[in-house]
Amino acid sequence: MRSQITVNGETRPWQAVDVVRLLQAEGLDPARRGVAVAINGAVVPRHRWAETAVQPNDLIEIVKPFAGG
Amino acid sequence: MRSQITVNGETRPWQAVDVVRLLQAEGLDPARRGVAVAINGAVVPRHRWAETAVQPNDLIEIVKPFAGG
Amino acid sequence: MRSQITVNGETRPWQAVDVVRLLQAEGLDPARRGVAVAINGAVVPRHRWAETAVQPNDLIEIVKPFAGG
Amino acid sequence: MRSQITVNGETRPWQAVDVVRLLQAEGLDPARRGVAVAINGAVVPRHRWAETAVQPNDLIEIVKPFAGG
Amino acid sequence: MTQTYQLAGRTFSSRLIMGTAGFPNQQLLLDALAASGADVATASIRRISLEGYAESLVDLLGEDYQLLPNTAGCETVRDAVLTAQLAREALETDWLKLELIGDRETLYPDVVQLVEAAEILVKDGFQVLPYCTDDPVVCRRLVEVGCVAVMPLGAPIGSGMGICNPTNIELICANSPVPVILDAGIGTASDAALAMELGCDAVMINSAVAKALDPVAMAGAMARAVEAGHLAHHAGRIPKKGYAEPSSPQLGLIGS
Amino acid sequence: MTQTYQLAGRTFSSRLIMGTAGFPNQQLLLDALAASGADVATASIRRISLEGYAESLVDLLGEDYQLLPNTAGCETVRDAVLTAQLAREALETDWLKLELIGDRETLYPDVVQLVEAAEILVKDGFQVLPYCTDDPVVCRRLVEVGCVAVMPLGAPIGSGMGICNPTNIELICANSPVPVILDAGIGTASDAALAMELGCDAVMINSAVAKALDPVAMAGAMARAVEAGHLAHHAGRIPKKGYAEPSSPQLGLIGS
Amino acid sequence: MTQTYQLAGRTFSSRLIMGTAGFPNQQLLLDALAASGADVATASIRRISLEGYAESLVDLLGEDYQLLPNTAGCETVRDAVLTAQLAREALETDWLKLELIGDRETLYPDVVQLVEAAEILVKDGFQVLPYCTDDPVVCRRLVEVGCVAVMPLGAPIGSGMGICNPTNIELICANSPVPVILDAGIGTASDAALAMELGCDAVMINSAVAKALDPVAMAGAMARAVEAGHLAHHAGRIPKKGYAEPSSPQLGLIGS
Amino acid sequence: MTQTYQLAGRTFSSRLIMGTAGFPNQQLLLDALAASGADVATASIRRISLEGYAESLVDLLGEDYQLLPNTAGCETVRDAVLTAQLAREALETDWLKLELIGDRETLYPDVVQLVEAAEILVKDGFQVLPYCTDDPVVCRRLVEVGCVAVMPLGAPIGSGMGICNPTNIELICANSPVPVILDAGIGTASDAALAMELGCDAVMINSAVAKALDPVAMAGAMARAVEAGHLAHHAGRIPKKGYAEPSSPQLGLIGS
Repeated sequence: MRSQITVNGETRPWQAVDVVRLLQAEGLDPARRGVAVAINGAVVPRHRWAETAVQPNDLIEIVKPFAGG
Repeated sequence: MRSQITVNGETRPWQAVDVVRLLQAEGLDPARRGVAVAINGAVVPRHRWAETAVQPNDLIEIVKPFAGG
Repeated sequence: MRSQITVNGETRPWQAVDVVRLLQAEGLDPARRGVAVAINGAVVPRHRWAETAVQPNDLIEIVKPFAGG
Repeated sequence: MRSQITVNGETRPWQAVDVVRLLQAEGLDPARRGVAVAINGAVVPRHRWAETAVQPNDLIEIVKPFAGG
Repeated sequence: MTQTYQLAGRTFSSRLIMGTAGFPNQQLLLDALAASGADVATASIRRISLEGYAESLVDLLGEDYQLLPNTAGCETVRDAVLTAQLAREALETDWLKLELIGDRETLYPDVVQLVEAAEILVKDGFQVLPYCTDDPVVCRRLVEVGCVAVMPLGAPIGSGMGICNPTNIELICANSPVPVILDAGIGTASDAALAMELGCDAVMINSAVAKALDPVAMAGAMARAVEAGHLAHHAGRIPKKGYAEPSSPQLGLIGS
Repeated sequence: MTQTYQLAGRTFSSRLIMGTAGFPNQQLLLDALAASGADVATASIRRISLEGYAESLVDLLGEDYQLLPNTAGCETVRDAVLTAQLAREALETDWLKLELIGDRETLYPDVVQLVEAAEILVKDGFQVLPYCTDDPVVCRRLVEVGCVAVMPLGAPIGSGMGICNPTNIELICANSPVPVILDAGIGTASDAALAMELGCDAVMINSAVAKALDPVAMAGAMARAVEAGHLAHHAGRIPKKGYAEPSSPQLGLIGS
Repeated sequence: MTQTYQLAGRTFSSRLIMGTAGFPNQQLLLDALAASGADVATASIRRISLEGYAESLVDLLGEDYQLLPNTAGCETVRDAVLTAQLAREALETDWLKLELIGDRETLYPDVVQLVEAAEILVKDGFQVLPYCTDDPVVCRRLVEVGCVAVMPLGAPIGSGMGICNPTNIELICANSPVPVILDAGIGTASDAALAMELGCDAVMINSAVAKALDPVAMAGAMARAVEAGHLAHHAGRIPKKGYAEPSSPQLGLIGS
Repeated sequence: MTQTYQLAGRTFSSRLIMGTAGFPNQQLLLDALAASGADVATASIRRISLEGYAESLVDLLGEDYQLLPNTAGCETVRDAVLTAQLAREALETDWLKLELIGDRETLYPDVVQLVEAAEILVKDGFQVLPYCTDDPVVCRRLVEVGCVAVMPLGAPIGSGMGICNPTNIELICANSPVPVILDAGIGTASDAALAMELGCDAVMINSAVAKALDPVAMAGAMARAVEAGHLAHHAGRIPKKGYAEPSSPQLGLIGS
């Protein structure tokens, strides 16, 4: 069976990409302010996105700020 | 035009009767406890019912106690 | 016995004066703003002070505004 | 220097006694209801008082119920 | 255990006065009255109607309770006075709960007309118990014209809001030479207890019992609450403090 | 007339738990306890002193009341646990009112240590009744670790302020699988009635009775108030409305 | 930012009416009045005394403020009417804050005499603003006899208790065809804000400012509070709910 | 006119912290923020969604306001910590409003987990502002682990009930070495003024403004109310008295 990853709770087929590519694949602009990424419960700082490879079975969270109280 | 009286806000043709008869005509038992009568704003004590004649145009109130707060 | 008048609750010997003179006798400046006078329960308007004679036994109130709530 | 014990926060010279004797030495009746004893933070059940020897440097608490809220 | 009190020259043991209106049925009315332990029950005076209840309120309660007729709904001195006189004739009592409504929305009394009507009825020989606002000056005026008690409202009739202004009720009680009966607004037991704690001599309750899901249980609750509040008032409560005060002894803690 | 209730597997008829501290003298303590009708009375555990009361609290109350020892004054888990174990030994009961004081000014509990100590003592076989804040989440945690009841405070101990936050007490009662006993803050009878109306299963009172001018009368007041509030809670009170609703019939007024 | 309002035919921007009595000194009075932003200031009428303040209140405030003389302390219709007429003469204004005291302890008005005096003074050409109880029926009567505003009390004068019965004040505001000015009882800023939120058109304050440790700061606080309450009243507040409602979005939590 | 205050080493002039959620539209959010005069605005952190708002909150508010991200909705220490770390990365700020929800009905915090998470995040370099209960002991614990402020709740989030327990808020303020920010429960302006009068350093508001019929007017009301309450707190209010105290002079009445 093919490897998968989970992005914001949804499974995706795994591909050998770094975080920048992943965001692009998700239709997001990596240059955009306010976006943050965590892989397997650890934050990946923006300056390490390009050098961080997505591994099979990674649990990935991609977040941004919304209105809040 | 014939003379009238008003009993509890409703008009009735006047008849030459005393209060006892009036109550009977209204279907009430004059012996019953708790009934009181006023004619033209003045109470007619029970012991004077028999001697009190109803006059044309009299405004008559016939009351009794009800539940209240 | 000599006639008297009462000014603000204190008795004074009566003298044949008008209200202007009375105020002066009380050490007050009749031209001063804010003073009002009543004799025997009726206000004497400022413009009638000069023509209003003080009578024996008059009850006179001389008031002015103070701080209030 | 002689060994000591602490009873309810007060130091006493140590003596080779069991808990029953200790209570008696403190002027208490070991048969009396409502008394409890702890040595070095551990409760000594009443049925073990006779067999429990007081050791040098023991921290001893002797308590009973009082009025309370 | 609570002392008796005097009202219009009569002595009563219960400090709860019950209204009789709005109960689901007659049996619940009777059971709730019994559970309340009340000695006095109120009645209204209305035009007789042929379809009217077979049984008269006098026959139903007259033997067991001091009936207290009211002038509920009257909006003029004239109507209140005539209703009072008819009530006296119908119920053979000179006791009267005087109501003179000034506003149909709030059912608040019109105190100006109230004082006027009270004066007339006192002169006419009535024992007047006026339903009034929680205004200490109005209460004093009502006593001056000869009322045998005052019945200040805690909140709008039937609102169940309790006592909106405890300060005023306490002021009235502290200065009244006649019994103060808290009338209107009681919603539940703690409201009745509070009324008595403020110094009221009695509490008048109707809707809170009649409209409760279980009127008999609520009547029992009110009976206890009135006793509780009366006892507490005389027991001398502890003051309210902004800080804590330990109850258990502070010395002799282990390890200290 | 009020139903019995279960506490730690025992059935009681009175929903009033009495503290025993601070009474003017022993006779007033005994008389007030009798007047209160309480089945449960609290005790503290302190170092014995040779000058101590001749008579022991166990001899005085042990036969007639379920004694509930507390850990009043303890500020650490260690002291609270040892005091609890000594109490069990001294009073031969596994019941415990767990107090873990976090602040000497307010005598408020330290809820973090409280949960920790409760867990230890439950595992050690105690029936733990924790004195806690009016925090619904803390109460739930205390139940999760096995407490047989929760005792949220109404106001600071001995303050007589009553129930500062009825909303929280009502929330706790609405969701608690174990009995909720209002503890601390009660000043007078209406406070106790309110606690029960909010849904509490029982009320714990000490200073309000012991420090009243007449402790016996106040004890009687509290007994009635607790019954009144309990009955009222189950009787289904009328809703609070912002407007009036006449009790007497609106039709049939004279002159209308 | 808050709308102006009409009082007796004049338009004002500030909804705060200031009393002038009891300030530590004249400079603090002037500074506090300035900080309050008030357009209207009250005055009392008293017998002149030779030792009286050198400077007259008219000279001091007459140019900058609409002076509103009162009949404070009067206990009879006769004294109130004469005092009003003297005030009109002395201050050259037909504005009058009518006070008719019924009780020296509470300083509550005697509403029966108040209505009588108001009717006389309205016929005599005065713009009558009566200090009255929080009785909606009395307020309606005062409007019927021609008063240009009503000034119900929030609590006893100088007590600082705030608004003892918000329900009544809200009822009065909801039904009044003339401006409602909350008078007496205000203790601090939140009381003034509440008065406006209940629907009052203005608030009258004296002791809360004059007797504060820092009258000028408190005057500034009251100015803001009155604006805040007025804005809030018209902004349409959220309803009070017995439960929570999350503000932050509930979806999209991590790990969900 | 109100003094500035320090929060996490920064100085602010406005003592109002605004939430940004639940406004009818973005323009009303911006206008209300402007009307509120707030310097600090909160944000939540959620999973990005492709349909998400075109414009980011950072772009919208980042220039003009100190953004304060929260961990709203988190129910475990683990989720709260990770959400906090993502927030720091996304908003480039180490400020954090720490929320750890213990009950979805009341949205009350789980104070046991809250203290634990606060300790972790402080060690990780965050400026932690915890949303907590009105428990003075918990607030002290949160300060002991290094929180830069405490944010006790006045009532359940979004309930608009105001401040359910002013006694506790006052106790917390009296003893706190760090700023106290009243969070949750504010319904209208007088609630915000009261919070400041009790001694709070600031007030956090969201629903009361966002869900008002006119959010911009309510924002202006809150701005004034916070200033009013702050000024009043420092002006030294008059004490509350149970009796009246005349403001106008008592001597010199006519006819006396």
